[in-house]
Amino acid sequence: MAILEVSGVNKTFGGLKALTDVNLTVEENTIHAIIGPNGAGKSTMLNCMMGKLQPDNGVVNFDGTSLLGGITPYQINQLGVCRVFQTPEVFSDMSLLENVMIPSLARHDGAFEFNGWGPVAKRDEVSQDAIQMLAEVGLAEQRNVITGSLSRGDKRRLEMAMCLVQKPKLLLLDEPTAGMSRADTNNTIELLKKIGERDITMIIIEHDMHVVFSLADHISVLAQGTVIVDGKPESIKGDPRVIEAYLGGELG
Amino acid sequence: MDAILLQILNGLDKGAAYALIALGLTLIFGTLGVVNFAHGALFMLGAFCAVTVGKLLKYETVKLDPTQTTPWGSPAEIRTPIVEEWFGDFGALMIDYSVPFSILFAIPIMLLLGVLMERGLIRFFYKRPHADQILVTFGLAIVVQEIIKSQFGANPIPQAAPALLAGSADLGAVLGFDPGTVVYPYWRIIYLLFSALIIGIVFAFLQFTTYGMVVRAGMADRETVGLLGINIQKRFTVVFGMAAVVAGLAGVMYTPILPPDYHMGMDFLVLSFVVVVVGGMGSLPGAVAAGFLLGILQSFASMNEVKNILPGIDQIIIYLIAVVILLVRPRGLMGRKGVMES
Amino acid sequence: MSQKLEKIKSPLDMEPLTIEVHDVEASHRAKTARNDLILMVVFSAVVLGGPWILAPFGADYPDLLQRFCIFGIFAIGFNIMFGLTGYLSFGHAAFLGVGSYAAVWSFKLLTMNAVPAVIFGVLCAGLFSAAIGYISLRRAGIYFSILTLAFAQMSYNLAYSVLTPITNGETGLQLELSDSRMLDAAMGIERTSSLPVTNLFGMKMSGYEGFYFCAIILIIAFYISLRIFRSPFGMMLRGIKTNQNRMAYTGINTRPYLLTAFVISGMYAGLAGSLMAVTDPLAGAERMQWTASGEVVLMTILGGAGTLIGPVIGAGVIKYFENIFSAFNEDTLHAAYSFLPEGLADFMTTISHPFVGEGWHLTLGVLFMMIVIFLPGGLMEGAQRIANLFSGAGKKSKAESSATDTQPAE
Amino acid sequence: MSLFDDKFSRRGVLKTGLVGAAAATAPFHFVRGASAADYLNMPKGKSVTFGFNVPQTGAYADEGADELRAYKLAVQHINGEGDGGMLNTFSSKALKGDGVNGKKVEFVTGDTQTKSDAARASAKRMIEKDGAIMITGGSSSGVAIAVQGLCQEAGVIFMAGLTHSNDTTGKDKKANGFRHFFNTEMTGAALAPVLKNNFGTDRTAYHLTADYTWGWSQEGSIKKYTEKLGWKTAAAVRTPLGAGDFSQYITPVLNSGADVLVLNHYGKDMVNSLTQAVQFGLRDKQVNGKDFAIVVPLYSRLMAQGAGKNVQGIYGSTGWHWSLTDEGSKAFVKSFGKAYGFPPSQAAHTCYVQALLYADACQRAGSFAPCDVLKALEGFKFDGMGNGPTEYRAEDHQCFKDVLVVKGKENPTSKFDVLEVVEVTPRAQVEYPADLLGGELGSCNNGA
Repeated sequence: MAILEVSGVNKTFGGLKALTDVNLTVEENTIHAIIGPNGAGKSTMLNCMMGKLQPDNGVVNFDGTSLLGGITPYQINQLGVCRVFQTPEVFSDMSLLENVMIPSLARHDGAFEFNGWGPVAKRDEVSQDAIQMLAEVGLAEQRNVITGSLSRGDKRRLEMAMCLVQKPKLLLLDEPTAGMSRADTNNTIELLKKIGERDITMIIIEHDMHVVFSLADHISVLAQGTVIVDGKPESIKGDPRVIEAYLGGELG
Repeated sequence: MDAILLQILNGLDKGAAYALIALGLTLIFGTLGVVNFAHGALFMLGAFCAVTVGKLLKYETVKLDPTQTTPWGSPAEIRTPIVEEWFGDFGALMIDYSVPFSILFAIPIMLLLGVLMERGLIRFFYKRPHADQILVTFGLAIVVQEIIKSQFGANPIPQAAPALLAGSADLGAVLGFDPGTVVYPYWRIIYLLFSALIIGIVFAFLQFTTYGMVVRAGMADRETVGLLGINIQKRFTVVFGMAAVVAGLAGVMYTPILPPDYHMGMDFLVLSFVVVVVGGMGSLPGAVAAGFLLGILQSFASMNEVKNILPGIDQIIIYLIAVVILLVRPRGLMGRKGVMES
Repeated sequence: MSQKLEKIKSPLDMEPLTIEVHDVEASHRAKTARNDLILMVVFSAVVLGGPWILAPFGADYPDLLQRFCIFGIFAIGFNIMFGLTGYLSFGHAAFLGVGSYAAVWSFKLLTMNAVPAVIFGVLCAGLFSAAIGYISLRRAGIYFSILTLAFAQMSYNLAYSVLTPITNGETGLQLELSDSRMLDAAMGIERTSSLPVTNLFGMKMSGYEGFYFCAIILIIAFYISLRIFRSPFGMMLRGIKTNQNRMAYTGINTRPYLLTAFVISGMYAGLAGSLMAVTDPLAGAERMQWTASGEVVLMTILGGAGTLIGPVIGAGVIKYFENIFSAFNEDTLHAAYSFLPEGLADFMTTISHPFVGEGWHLTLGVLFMMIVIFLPGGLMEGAQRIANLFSGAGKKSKAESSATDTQPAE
Repeated sequence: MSLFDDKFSRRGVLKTGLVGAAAATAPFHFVRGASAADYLNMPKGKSVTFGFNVPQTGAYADEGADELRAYKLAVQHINGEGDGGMLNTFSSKALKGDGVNGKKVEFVTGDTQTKSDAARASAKRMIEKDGAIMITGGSSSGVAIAVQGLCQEAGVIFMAGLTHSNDTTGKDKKANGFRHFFNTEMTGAALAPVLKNNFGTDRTAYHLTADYTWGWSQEGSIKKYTEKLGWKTAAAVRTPLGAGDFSQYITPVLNSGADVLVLNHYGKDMVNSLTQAVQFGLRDKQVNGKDFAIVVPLYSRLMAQGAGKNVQGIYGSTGWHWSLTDEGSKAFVKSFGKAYGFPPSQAAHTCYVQALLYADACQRAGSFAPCDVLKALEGFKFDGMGNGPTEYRAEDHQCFKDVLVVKGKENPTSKFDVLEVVEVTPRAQVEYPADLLGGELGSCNNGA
């Protein structure tokens, strides 16, 4: 069953066509990779899916609900979509635990709840979820460290924990291994595989073909603002259109 | 109709003062990323350059006249300005033209003060939060203000425009109205033209010199320019000095309109911030446009015809316009995205 | 998550987590709770002991003590907005003014009892801040600051002039013999030829009684602020300050959080304003001027924005300067140095004279600059540094999550 | 029972367990307030403390500094230092130069900042901390009324400094408050005849009025008296306080057909609006075949200096001027000039006189108790203080004395020589019935 359907999406910026008739279907419980050369429109597409940008026309449906028409990022998140950013977006002045507790609270209490009296420390279900999630990404022992001092790789793992604690139906990952060492990249791949076993659908936007082919169940190739090829990894690997799009760029 | 024309002139004049201060504020904010609450103090310091020059020119020799006494019993004094003793009529002329004359002094002095301020204080705050910048520059403004107060007192000190320019021009005759209906003081017309000139020079500098190009690039994207290997520090210093000169000149030329006192900077500070924000943070044309727009709207709101319908509207018009513009245009008239929003 | 915490295994071949996690967490929580209790006890003791503690500083007279409490409340409230969310309101004085006007009207129309005045003041300020916040919070950053500033300046200008029938303009709203005081009249309280005084069920609200009333309200206000800091709500506000973008992608609707914080802090301002009226029943328009708003910003930053106790200290320092430093004149100064040899005393008088009396603004300006340059986190950072020096615990406290403790938010 | 009587309330504290901690600690403090004094801050030692509350920061700081100079001089004279100043010319000879009631006068100072709140805080400090028996000073009516109210509540005497609004001894008058300075009503009465003599009866006036209570009060009085002369009022426009640039209010005057501009502004507003009005050529204009005239109802010499040559030929009123030649004025100018090197302002004069009047009243009453002092001041007639025979009217605690009509001097000989006295309007001409301005004095309050 398709959890996300994108069809006929166009987006122009002042006459410049960023997306042209983009069609995409993401099946439930799969890892779907979107690849493409720089400037292919990957980020624009992600922003259109997350309510950050309004496409000129087209349909974006998540789990039967349209993500267009004034719906805001927080509402999309409440529907069960969570995004991990290319440059980690974390609460850098706060501890790791607090970083994960906030999304945990968002899941337990909804988009807004005024609870200004009871100490957050006594919300056991919230903090336990958070600690557990930190443990899963291997950061539990540093939970009281201020986040700003973390390495980039740790920040990204933290961000994943922040998404996972919400038990999202769909996880959007924007270049999850960008700027990581080989070892960190491999750790992340392991982690994502693990997550993949948890009934979470993932969309991964990635440059690193090693990551893509280690993880993806399905790949869409974006070039010049449109999906040029769409299929299983095996079929993508040898596709001449993809090679052409990357101008002979290395694949695999 | 003549009333409206006069109000437009008033508005342009008022706007010119707002625009000049806002221009400097925007230059500093746009290039250096610093919210400068001491900018009003620079305006005030400029005005006091004129006061100082005026005082120096009027420095008098004092001869005591023992034949006459003051009511409190000390001998009467006969005072003669030294420049008059030295230069005779030319000296008197210099005294008469002390305000325009002050410009020559104000430029190097304000430049120096600006550079000192940037090198000595502001540069340590480039990477600090805006709240810190506000607090430190506000503290500086108070210190500068109190020093001026201790030297010059709290009362306004009058600065006369040159006698030749003290009268009014009959613009009505020129523009086809009845003679005598549209008269406007020469000095205010000069102030307007002077402001236009300064604004023109600043824009030309930014537009046509390589220096200016770097500054403009810096306003657009500070990080990238820093990466280009350009000595951005030196340019920052010059920009700050330039902003100080603009504020200072605005102050010098304003003295015949508004007798300066130590507090005049604070009086203008809040208004000029409103102007900058309405124009859009970091936009120079925005700052100038907002200055004139608010000046003119304020003048119109002060007309009896308007006040009779909306009592007190002239008290709040600037703020009201600011609210409306910010609600309609989230980043002011010409603001860019992402500036000062977090 | 249905798994038990004890059974967690790290997926990344890290050391398996043990049951201790829970214990550590519990002890951490207990420690925070204990620290908070100590904080509350010490705070209350210091506030209630103010008249004795401040005696050596010459600040032990009721009016200044009241002012310390009132501006402490104002700054605590402001800190809930600015310190937690990072939204810098430049118009909080308007809420203080509204609270004052509302309280004085309550004295004029209803009763001289302080309780209705305070309730009325807080409610009015709450409504007013809800209206202004609803509009201003549509924008962020400096645009928000300017919107709040604009609303406050409009309130001030109108209160000074056109709204004189409600505010009594320049003179300030004050009690009159002819006020109706309906509730008092209904309770059969006779009118005298002198103005009645504000009271709390018969206890007059000026002098030390007024101070203790304000002090107890300050302690309650501080406690509420402490609860807010520790609550999920407070955590969300800090999240907004740190990364609003992430908040949005985390499913948090930030606007109502911000508005609630804004209204709470507006109500604090209204509380402070109504207490000003309770201890001294006069409400002047200049209470709403931008300089008054700026003052609370300075208090908060000076003490340490985002810290619990910093704003109270900042408020105390500024009010101390305003009331004590401004009162020095050459004679008192000379008297203060009288223990020194004659020549030295003269010299000291000469060099310190520009900084006191009419020069107290200069001292304040220099102080602001010094604090921001050397102690970016405000006075609380200074205190922290001194504490670290003594305990040698600098590294530890930095490594530990103490964002909820009284640590400067840098 | 009376809720407001504090003897009851003190017991009330102990009864009400409402404020646990406060109740436990409070009685300690009451020892201070509840001592055997008959009145608040009753002096016990060899000295008595006056509180001088003047603006030291803000727009009126220079005026405040001049007031403080005058107060220091007054204290010296009361204590028998210096040349005695006006004590030598004062009609009452009660003060002997040995302090008041045998006690040496000391003083404390405070900064009003020209804000009601700050002024009240500063006055409270002087009353509560420094034990001031009397508060005096101020340079604006808002502050005077606010501090007067405070002194009434606290139970000390308030001797107003420079305050010109009718309300101080009208709508907002208080038993414990006294004003020596004149008011807008007197300005109107004094100015009108001079205006008539110089400008005739067929004039149309245009008012620019500072948009707050004093401005309105001034506008009302001038309108009232000029309209009695037969003048018409073209318009009365309110201008925001501290507008800075008044051009948008001045240009409509140009073609309004009015031939007199009345600037109901004070302080910086007056300096700016007058400077700009002259700049727009209003002083040299001809309208309806008459010379256009500008009138500044309340002049302050200190402030007029800020307008420079623009004041020349402009009419207004003032409370006192150093060029007066009566004995009292001469004595004051002499001792002030000797001490500071320049002549005193009207603010200095009124403050100096207020301090002496208060000290004299205490001496005559033989007590510092506010209610005794009040009796000594009410209806007190005196002379030799620079304004001719003067009376503190019992009904409203307003001094009635001569008012000066002045004009900006055409050929000043020094920077202090800004104004020339055109006419000394006799007291009889500016008197008005006590009930004209409303208000209620209430009863005197001894505090404690």
